[in-house]
Amino acid sequence: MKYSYYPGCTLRTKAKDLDDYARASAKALGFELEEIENWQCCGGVYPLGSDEIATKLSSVRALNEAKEKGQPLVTLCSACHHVIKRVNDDMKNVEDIRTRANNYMQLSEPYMGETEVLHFLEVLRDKVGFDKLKEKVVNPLTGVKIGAYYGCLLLRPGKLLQFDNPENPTIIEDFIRAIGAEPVVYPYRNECCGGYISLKEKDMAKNMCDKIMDSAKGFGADMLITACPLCLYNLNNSTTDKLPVYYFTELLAEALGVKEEGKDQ
Amino acid sequence: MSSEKNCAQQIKEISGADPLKCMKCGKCSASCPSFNEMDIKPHQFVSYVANGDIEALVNSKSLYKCLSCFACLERCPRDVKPAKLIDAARQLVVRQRGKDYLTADEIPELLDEGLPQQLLVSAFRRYRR
Amino acid sequence: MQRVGVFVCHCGSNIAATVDVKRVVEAISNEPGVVHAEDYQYMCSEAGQALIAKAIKEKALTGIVVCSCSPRMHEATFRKAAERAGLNPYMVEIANIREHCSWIHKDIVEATEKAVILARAAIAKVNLNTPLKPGESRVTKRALVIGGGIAGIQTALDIADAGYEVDIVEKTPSIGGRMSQLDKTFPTLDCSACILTPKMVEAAAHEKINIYTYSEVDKVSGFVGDFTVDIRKKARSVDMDKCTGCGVCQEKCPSKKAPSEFNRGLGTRSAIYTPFAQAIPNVPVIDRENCIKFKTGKCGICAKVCQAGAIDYEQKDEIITEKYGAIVVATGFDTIKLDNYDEYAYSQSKDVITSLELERVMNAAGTTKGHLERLSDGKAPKDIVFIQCVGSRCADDRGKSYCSKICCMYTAKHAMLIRDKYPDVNVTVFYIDVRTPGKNFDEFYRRAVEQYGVNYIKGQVGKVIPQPDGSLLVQGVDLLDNKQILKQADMVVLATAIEPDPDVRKIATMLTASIDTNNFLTEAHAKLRPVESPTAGIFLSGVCQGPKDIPETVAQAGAAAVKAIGLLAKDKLLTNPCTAKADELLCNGCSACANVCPYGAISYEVKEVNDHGIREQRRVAVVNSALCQGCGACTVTCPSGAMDLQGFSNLQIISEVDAICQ
Amino acid sequence: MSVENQFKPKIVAFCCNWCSYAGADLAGSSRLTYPADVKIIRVPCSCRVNPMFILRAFEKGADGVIICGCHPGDCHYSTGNYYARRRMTLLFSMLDYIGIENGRTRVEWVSAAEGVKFSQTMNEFVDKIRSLGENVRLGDLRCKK
Repeated sequence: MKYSYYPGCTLRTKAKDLDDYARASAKALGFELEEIENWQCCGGVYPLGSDEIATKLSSVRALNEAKEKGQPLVTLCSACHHVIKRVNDDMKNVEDIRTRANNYMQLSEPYMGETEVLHFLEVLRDKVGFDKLKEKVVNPLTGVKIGAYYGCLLLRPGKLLQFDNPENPTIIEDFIRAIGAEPVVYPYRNECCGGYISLKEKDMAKNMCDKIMDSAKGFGADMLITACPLCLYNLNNSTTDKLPVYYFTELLAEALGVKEEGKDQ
Repeated sequence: MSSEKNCAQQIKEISGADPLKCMKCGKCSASCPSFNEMDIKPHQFVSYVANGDIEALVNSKSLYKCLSCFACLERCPRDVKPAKLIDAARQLVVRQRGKDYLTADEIPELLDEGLPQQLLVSAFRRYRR
Repeated sequence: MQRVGVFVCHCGSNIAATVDVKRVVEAISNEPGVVHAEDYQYMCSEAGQALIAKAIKEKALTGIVVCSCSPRMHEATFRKAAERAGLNPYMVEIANIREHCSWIHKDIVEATEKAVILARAAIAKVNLNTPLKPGESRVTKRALVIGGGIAGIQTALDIADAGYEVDIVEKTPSIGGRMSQLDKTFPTLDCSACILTPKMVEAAAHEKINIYTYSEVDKVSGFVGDFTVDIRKKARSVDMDKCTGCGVCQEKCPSKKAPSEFNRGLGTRSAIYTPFAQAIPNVPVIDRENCIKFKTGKCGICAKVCQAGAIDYEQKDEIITEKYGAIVVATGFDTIKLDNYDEYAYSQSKDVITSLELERVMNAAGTTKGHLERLSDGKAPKDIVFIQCVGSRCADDRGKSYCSKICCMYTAKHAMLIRDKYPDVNVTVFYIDVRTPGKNFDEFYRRAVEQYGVNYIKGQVGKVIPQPDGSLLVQGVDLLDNKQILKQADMVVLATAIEPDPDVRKIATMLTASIDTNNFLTEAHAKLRPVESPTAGIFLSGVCQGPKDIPETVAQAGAAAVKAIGLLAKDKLLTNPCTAKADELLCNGCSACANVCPYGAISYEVKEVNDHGIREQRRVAVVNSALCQGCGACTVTCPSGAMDLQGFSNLQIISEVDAICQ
Repeated sequence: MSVENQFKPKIVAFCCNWCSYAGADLAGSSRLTYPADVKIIRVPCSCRVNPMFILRAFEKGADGVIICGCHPGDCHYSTGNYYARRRMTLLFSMLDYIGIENGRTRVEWVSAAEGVKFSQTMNEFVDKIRSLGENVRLGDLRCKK
């Protein structure tokens, strides 16, 4: 199975790990991430005004390319996923945006939201299956207590993203179980890490991350995993005695025994 | 139409939210992780827009304290979308008044080793035209 | 051509404010057939009706049109008035110029124009009306009550006391319903069981009441006065005649892990069980899904210990067919599922419970024997937080759009009872509004605040955050203080929205009773006929019609009973004469009409017909007017146009179409 | 705004007595406005609506016809609305074929409790007919004034 893949700018630079380990793991699991050509930055933020079109076009281009290849579009970064999935929803359901975007793009055939947008975790859950993943694990992370950190972008708005129950998600916990470790459920796993505010309001972001770290530690987590480079950055800047934070793909690669391949890429 | 009313109308249009749906339960403010940092609280935002009291709103520091984490939007029982109202008000400020909250000159000072591109991109999108 | 009289009502200013009534009278005066036209302030008043009667007599009218409110409102009134004046009541047509015109249009020119057109359509129709005579149908002097909660029990008792036979069908193993699960009741703090159990016993002992528990309605046919109902008595696996209710089987049953429905899943019960000690009938049921004998074939302990030999593993569902004149729906409610409200940590913490679960915790016969304790560790709580409006008053599809009505009062009750019994426990209530309309209700709530020191905070809760030590952190807002609050709590109680019992939709479909988007049954008129369904012979009792508390439920149950008694007291009912009728000369006996008739009202007879001088035997359709309900499905199906509907004939409707498109 | 020049479509609405007519009454008592172009004809059930009535309406100059019945499963006569749905699907595709666009005909389920839906539906329908303009097909010229 081949998927169109949208890495996003951060995965090309600071979050190279997230990308490399994902590709290595995908290979081990028998599917391929085919990077789409000439992708552009998604903008990091779903456009704030419902009247904006220009800021949605890069997502539409990526979506249309996947459509032409007849493949679902896979993302890894929470922000890219959030933006692209919501733009796709607009293209599918909001007539005004669809018309204006298509008028601008002048595609050979108008894009109507046909592409299926999947987060890498959704591929694992819905396409590969966590049971299948479990079978492929060669180095189970037995005994490791891992807290899933979801953040906001993957979950909310729940109705549009349809990713998981936004108040009580289970997908990363199921993932943790599949790689042989023990999930630690703690209440702040879907609270905001501070997001973009950490650029100018560093203390605010630190406070938020402290709460998250304290909560996860209180419930006995040894480490946190996340899918978002910004969450990882913010959590690493928390002031309290912090837990190590990893990308979920790194642990996946480790469990599948392909961590070295991932590093070599 | 006074300009304040006009602005309130624009905020409603940009956000696609209807402040009249609000039943003043305060769930947005109960959910907000930035509540203590804000001078105008999320539930007040809604009534400020409903009442057309825009001047106070656009000068509020709350515009830059909202995390856009959508906790309020997710939990609002009346589908009012307070986060989108705040986003729209911020847009109004940067679009109309050219008051960017972040300038390129500031950037080098704010950078550090691990800072991901995503952060810069997001902040630019939110703070600037 | 008829001699038509037209009567235009002002309805005070309801019509006259937007419709130029005089202009309507003037405009229709020259319509074909119209020999009389006048307007009046209130046509439905005695004086208005007298005007109509006078005109019928003086002008020898053969048809009348009343331009007024909806026919659903006063068609019957005007028909009776016409009949008193010697006119066939079916020679009356109504032009609805209030609900369909004056109330929805603002422009007087436009509204007047429309009123004239609506009047013309009614005049065109009445010109083609023919006098109709209602038939008669019998009334079976027996009522069915669906649901055995307080609503159903009260309705059944009232009907039975009037001397009519009543059957109660209850789907669970015992009557009693939600009220049997409650501990105390507001605003008097009566013990719920103490006031309910005697009624249950009375119903069971009443010679006119027959109770089918563990039974469901399977099929309904017929119509007002003459319903035929199939009741499925589910296999109880216990012989009701032999069982003495000694309870040994339940004691000895080795399968004791089934969640107790009566205790809202907080405790367990055995596989053979009565839901609670005061159950009526006191005969257990084997829950086959949890019974070892049914699952593995081994066990059979209950049969061995039963001295009466009442256990019957072979028992099968039994269908009972019975006839009824009236049916009362009293299917009650349940609390909504909280899957969409995980921010309150209901699924994550045992110490977050619903108010109905709290009833089972507070009740002496409940899971904790009436001790207030945390379900996670059995410790006594020190701080309890109540959250109001969980799933009520929601604009999105997460919850319900309506106010559940009872929560403000039961929360005040819970808070008061806890403070009374455990003065050291702090009780906080997060509320949006406190709604206490009702006799002695606000006084009750104020007592909770003033006498018992319950801390009411105006504002909602955003999130309930379980702590590593097992306690809960409640993150809410105090809107009056404009502060976000983090409150430590040992227990959180959610005032969960109520919704009609999920089975009611199925039942409503069988009864062809209307139901709204929230699954509440619709009443025939929101104000004037609140306990009747628009479907004749179907009555509504209790929460199935809308949220209500116990006194309101009991009052409505009585009202529904009176309506049912009023029906059962009649020996004969007049049937709707607007039934289908086949033209023998056009019918070719194809059977298409019989195939679409939902009532089996059409049969075929071989008749001798005289077709333009040719006498021959033909197979033709015959409509049984006692069975026909007048839907008209057959009229459209008929390929030869032989079938027509009296009162809504093809020509009548076409004349209305013509008048509108003129 | 000139009222005189505005196109005033003729719209016939067939409403079943049990649900939709009551829904229209509720729209009225709730003062939910919709254009006066809509005129309602009461029928016992949506299944009473003979395709002939609809053809007649267009012949006599109607610009749109809408049929309202109880929601599927809620028919007072159990199955009437299903018959109506099947008949109208067939009829509307035939009408479309002869040039009476699909937008001019509509079937909608409105319960007795849905006054809001009734008025919304009528507003939408009138907007649609206004955008389609006058119906020129099937009209009997002798009927035109």
